[in-house]
Amino acid sequence: MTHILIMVAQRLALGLLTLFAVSLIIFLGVELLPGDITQAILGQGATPETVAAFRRELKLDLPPHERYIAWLGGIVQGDLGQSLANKREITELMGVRLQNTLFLAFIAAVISIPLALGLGILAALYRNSLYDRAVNVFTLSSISFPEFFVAYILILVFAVHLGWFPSISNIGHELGFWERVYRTIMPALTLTLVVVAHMMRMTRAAIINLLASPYIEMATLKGLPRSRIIVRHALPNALAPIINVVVINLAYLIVGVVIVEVVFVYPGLGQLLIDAVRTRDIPVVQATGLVFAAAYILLNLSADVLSIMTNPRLLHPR
Amino acid sequence: MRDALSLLRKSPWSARFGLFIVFAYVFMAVFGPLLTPYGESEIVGFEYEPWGPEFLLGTDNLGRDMLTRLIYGARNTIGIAFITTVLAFLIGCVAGFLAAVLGGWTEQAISRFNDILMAIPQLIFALLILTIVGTSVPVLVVVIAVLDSTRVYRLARAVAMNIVVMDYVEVARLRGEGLWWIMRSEVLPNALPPLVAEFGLRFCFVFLLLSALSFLGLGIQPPTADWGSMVRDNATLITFGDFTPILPAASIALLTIGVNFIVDWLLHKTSGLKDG
Amino acid sequence: MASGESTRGERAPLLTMTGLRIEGQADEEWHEIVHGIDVVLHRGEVLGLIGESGAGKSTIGLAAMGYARPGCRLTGGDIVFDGIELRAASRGRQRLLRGARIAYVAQSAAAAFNPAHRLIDQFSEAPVHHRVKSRSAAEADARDLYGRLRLPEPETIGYRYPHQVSGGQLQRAMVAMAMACRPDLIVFDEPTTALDVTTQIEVLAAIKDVVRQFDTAAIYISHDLAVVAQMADRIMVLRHGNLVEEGTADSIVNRPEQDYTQRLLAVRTFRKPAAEPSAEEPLLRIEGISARYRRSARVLESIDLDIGRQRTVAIVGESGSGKSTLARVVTGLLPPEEGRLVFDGAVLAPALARRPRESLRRVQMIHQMPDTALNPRQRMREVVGRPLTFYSGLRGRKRTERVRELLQMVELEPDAFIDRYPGELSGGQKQRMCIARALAAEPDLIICDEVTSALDQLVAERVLQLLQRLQDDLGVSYMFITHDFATVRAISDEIVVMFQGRIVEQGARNEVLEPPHHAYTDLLLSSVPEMKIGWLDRTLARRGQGPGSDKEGPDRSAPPG
Amino acid sequence: MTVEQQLRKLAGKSGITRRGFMQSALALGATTALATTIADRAFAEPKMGGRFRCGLGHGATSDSLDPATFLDLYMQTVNAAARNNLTEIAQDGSLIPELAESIDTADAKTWKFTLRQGVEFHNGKTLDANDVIASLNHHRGEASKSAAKELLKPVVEMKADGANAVVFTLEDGNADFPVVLSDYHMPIMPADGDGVDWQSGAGTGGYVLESFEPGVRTTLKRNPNFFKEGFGHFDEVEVITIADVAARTNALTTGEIDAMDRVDLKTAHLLAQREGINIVETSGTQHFTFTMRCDTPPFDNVDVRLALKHAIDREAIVRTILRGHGTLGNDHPISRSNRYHADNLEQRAYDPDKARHHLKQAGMEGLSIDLSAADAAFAGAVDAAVLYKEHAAAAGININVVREPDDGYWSNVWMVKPYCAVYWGGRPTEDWMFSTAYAADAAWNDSFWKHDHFNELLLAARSELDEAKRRSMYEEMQAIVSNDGGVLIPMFANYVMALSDKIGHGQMAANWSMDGFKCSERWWFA
Repeated sequence: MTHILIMVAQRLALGLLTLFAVSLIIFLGVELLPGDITQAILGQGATPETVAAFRRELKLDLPPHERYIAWLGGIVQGDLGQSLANKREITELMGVRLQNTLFLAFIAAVISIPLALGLGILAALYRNSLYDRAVNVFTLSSISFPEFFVAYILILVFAVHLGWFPSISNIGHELGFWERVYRTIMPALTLTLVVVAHMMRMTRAAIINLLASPYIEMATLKGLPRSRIIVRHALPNALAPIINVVVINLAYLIVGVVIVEVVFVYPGLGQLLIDAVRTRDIPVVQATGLVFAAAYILLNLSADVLSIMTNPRLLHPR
Repeated sequence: MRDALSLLRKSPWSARFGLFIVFAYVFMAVFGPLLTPYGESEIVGFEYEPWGPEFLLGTDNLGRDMLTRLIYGARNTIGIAFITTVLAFLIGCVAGFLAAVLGGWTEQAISRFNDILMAIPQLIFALLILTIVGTSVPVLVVVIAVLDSTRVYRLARAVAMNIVVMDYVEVARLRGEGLWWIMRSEVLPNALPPLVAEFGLRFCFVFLLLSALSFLGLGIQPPTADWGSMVRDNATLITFGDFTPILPAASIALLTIGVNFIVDWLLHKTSGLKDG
Repeated sequence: MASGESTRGERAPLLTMTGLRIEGQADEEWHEIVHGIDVVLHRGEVLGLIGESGAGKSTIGLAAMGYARPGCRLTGGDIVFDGIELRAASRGRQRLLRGARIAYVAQSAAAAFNPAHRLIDQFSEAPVHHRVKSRSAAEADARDLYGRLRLPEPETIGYRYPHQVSGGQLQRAMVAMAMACRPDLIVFDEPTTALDVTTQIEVLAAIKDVVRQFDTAAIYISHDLAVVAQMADRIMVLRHGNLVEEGTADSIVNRPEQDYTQRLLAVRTFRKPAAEPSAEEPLLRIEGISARYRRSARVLESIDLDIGRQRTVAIVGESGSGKSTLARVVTGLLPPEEGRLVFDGAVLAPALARRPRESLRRVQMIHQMPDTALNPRQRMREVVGRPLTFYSGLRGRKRTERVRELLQMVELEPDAFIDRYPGELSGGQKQRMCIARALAAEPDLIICDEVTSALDQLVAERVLQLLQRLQDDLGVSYMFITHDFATVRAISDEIVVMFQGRIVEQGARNEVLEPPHHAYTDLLLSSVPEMKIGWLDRTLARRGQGPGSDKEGPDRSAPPG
Repeated sequence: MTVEQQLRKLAGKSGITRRGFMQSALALGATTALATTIADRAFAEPKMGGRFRCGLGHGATSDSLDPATFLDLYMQTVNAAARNNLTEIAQDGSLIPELAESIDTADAKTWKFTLRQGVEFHNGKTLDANDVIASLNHHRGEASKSAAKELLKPVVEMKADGANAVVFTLEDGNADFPVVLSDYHMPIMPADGDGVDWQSGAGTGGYVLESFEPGVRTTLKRNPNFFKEGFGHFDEVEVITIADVAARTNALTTGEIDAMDRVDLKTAHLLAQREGINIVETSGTQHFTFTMRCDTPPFDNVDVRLALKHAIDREAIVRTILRGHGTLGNDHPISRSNRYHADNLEQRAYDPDKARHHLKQAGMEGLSIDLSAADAAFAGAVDAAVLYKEHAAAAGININVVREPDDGYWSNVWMVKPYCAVYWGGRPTEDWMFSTAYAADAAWNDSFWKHDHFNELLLAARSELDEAKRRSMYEEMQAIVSNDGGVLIPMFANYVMALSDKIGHGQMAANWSMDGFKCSERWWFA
């Protein structure tokens, strides 16, 4: 087991390093943005003195590297700092948004992952059947439509015409779990349509790829039924690519849902990020970017670990 | 040429359909100005005129001919998506091949840098750069290409890794061939099939990303016709059951489906797996 | 399933295939690859199928299970197994037979075992699924069979994953797995081709043993007539999907009627005439070379050897003996840890990148697999022409002229071949192209790394003859790496026997091949199957061991002697 | 991005529009009124109760309750629900006292505001003069970063006159001073030590702040101690940010919200046909301009300016860009709802011949110029520029539309490029408007226009007390701007909202969207 722990530790260290580099790049990026928060907040009416006073107040007059180091120091101590725009604690500001984003990702994942894997396995099982072709065309179409278009169509059908679901996900912390789920269904469904195709196709491809392996032929020649061959012989070996594609899509569900947030007025992290970039609220951009990057790195890390766990060569060395 | 024709004869209906779609679009994109009755942003009538003999698909919110805009949209959107994808592949493939051929520290350095780029959410990246430099077509192309090249890099490196262990690459190394030769003459031609398939897919993604950016107001800017912003401009109409915004979205979808059909076929051909 | 036992003695054949026709798909078109073959197999009988690649032997073997690989289809003939017409049988019916009454042993156990499951789980799968045995009974049976097949630690080896077990052991474990349901028929599809000779003999012994013990009928497929002759009662010689000749093993080996069979038997009778040892300064001097791959143990330990001008030095050894590593050191791909190379009197830079183009030109290499050694996207014009441009700056018409000369030199018609892609060539033609490419550089030394092992025997022989003629004409030296003693016998002037990174014996060809041998050399030599009926039994008897052993080959920790 | 905000800020500076404000403080409340409410609902008797959900196209995570930072309709609406000013613009456009009870001045230089008695803040504190002073001081002083700083600059001194009165002393006389105090940046909040407590959101308004999630939504509940009679009918108010106009429209049609602002003009007519939805629009001082720099050739030539002014088809622009939800502009910034609008000034029409004539006059036939635009300038600015280009072509003028990046538009294009599109929220008074952007020394004189006679008139009018003289001065100034100025003003844009028909309301104030952002206070469920 120790070698696995070492591998995990190595990846973790690499992840932290990546995170550091990401924070640096984001910081520099925000530094390069034209204008700063004082201008964004004070507007054209700002006199040079007020801008200077404001910048002093926000410690923006310090050289960039000092600000970065101070910020990094805070992070290490678990302090994300305050929003420059409204002086709120970023942890508090982001906490709710992160929760919402994760909730949406969770609901979408709960719907889409079993669906995608199931469809993918069935498609591999009944390769080239009518079912396979139908699913293929359907999923292809669903990724071919732009996300916002899918969202609008869903709204038109389910909210405007049928009236089953609300057209905006006006969720708040006072809502009960099922009420939250109810209000999250529409964005989750949109995301599901977007990610299912990718995952399903990869599952199908990964399994079909293995069907040419000699051990699958061997299993066939042992007289095993097709379903058992797929589930017991192909699937375990296809897990690594499947895990990878699932993780990529999970990352997408967390990081890439801004459009869905906009259309369904879902208060997630993406919207927070866009707002923060607009106002040049550097600490918020930094913190949000870091959370996104961390999510990505963490997910990749878990994909790596899971791949190791499902690979007997690594799990049981000679 | 004969090979291509015989290949085509043996292709399944889906691939032929895809090829037909793609050729039709390319034809439209190339010969757009000759096909359209009006200019790209020429105001020819009143706003939202219905479908009719004068304006086959009606007019848009400014009274421009919808059909004309659609055709120009094909030209602009496909053109930009194509250039972007080519650039992304150029960057991704060169980096990926370099990493695979050189190995060692070079590979580590490029791969780690790629990891970092991938860890930064695409959206932040696009947002930051488009805000810093301003939204113009060249910037858009470069930004999306760089973002996309990280994905291309992964594939290119993986594919090239399988090629550089081949004996013929070793032969070239033993002969004393330079890096460039190995990348261009030994690796590239053999990496082409999966890369071409990926090209199709990435082209679609770029295409969708462009429309997504347009939707967020960061994409191709008006009055240039592009399908993404055409959808957005008219999105509220969907609520009222109007067809207009569906046309460009359907155009996007149709092309994506067409390309994917071809990709599926290519992948099927190159995977060596014969369906029994 | 003891049906084999109970019905023994009946004369009704276990399996009959009549007028078997099989088509294969190429370029999305179907071509017939087996043209009406009749096969009859009785209970307890071992039928050998022999032929070169493309003969259709594996396809026929699989057809005996009613199975066609993806890209193949059974188009004609009847396949009757114990009264059941397999082609007409439903999928479910076929599944009932497969694994239970007909089992299959694949060429590469490493590939045919599912890497995700333990050996014993894969063993138990068929008996449990076919309700022959309970899970625990199946596991007990597995341990018993592992013991019979002389696998080490039979009680526990089944609980390992495939990658934790060596190739020869895996192959035996697969034989055990095939026996799990005590089938009436086992199809052995080249079960030892991927193994070293010393390992091969063990596996052959194990197979022979269990087949005898359980009185199982078998179809034994191989391209090596010497091997089949040891295993089969009856042999069918196949070529291009047609039957060439059929007969008892004895009659095929000793009284072949067809010309093709005779050629197969006569293969590797070619011998290079013995050359006088020359006194002049050797072309390449390998002095005290030690090498290792990054972070691994040493794979080469103080190698000293000379290669004279216009001489062929054969480096012989089993997989893992370091012979290919030595080639990498000589070419500069792997800079050695210690020692140096002296080429034509001058010290060679250890690393490839440091060697001047001229010294690269003078040492060329021909690889084992012509498939992977030719860039599939380059025409032969470019493949052979590139070194001309690269080393000599030849271009245009001059270059084409020279390419044509080179093609002629390797006995390929220039007009027909110059614009072909590798995919349009046969294995032997590809290897000739590789030779032409090496010659284009006008080298002094050519390293031949198992150049014939991927080729069919008849083709291999002609390639060896070509290489010999080229040496005579051009005066090049060969460093000839191989595990195949037949090749060694044919072409070498000197022989170097390697074992675990060391040279255990070296000398002129006759010295090494004639007894007395070094013990390891002896083991290697005696493990090479001979084209004689009963060779296997005699050899095993001489070694004083039963069929199979708990070790693979010699003790790996130290060279014997 | 930032652009839009910068732009909104710009509008914010403008504060309120007003229709007919009597110069004399004594005449407060008695003004002429123009009917600007287009949707004329039966004014049913207000009822109490219900949860009012209002979806607005503004709002960002960076929003804060600090009135010094208010940018847009979102915080304006929240603020108006929770807090009050000393004065307010009533629904009919008149200026009335809000927290003030009476306003007195002798010379328009010293102003005494007497406060209402017994008004309580949400936190239980009783309103007094200190709160007023603290709230206004929040915007004053060196360190202030308030957008209202400039507005309060003329205040030389501000002191309490007992607990219930505040006396302001101004630099110069300004009869419009009470209008300034109705600006949304200047709500009265409870004093807290040296400063003011803006963090809690406590005010004197009709609703108590319950939760504030910037960029998402704000919830408020009824203030039982509200001092205004007949206002604040809802039990609860929820102000939701819905930036995407399609989402806003969907939310309204599916009943997720009761009212929305910024209706998509393209589909307004379709929305109006929906069962249970009413479109409401008001016309104010919001106007869009193409501004030329008069210090840069060729715009330093008045004939060029006139040629360009004649080369635009304003009716087509209003029809296409505003889809009819607006009125024609006449190249001066005074709207029809302003008190001294020059009704008799002839409306400038699209006349390519005249444009040619002026070009010839200037000796610049075949003029070719760049026009910078971005949707950051105003929604549809680029489309408007493209339309203008087509119009001008007929006059032989080649306008090359340069699409500028949205971001940085206000720093990199506005007041930099010689010809660009600009958004103005307008000003409630003629003096405020002219001295902000047309006076030679004005900070935002974005046309860099210097007209001596105009400047003299501006000064004179400010101190002129005779009504008729003042009117003639302002009318003359409008004519000067229109004929000589560097600003082409093709249109005034309406505020267009959509309401569920369950919402009852009185006359709709025109000074800002959403009933002067006092929808929560003024509306009810019918």
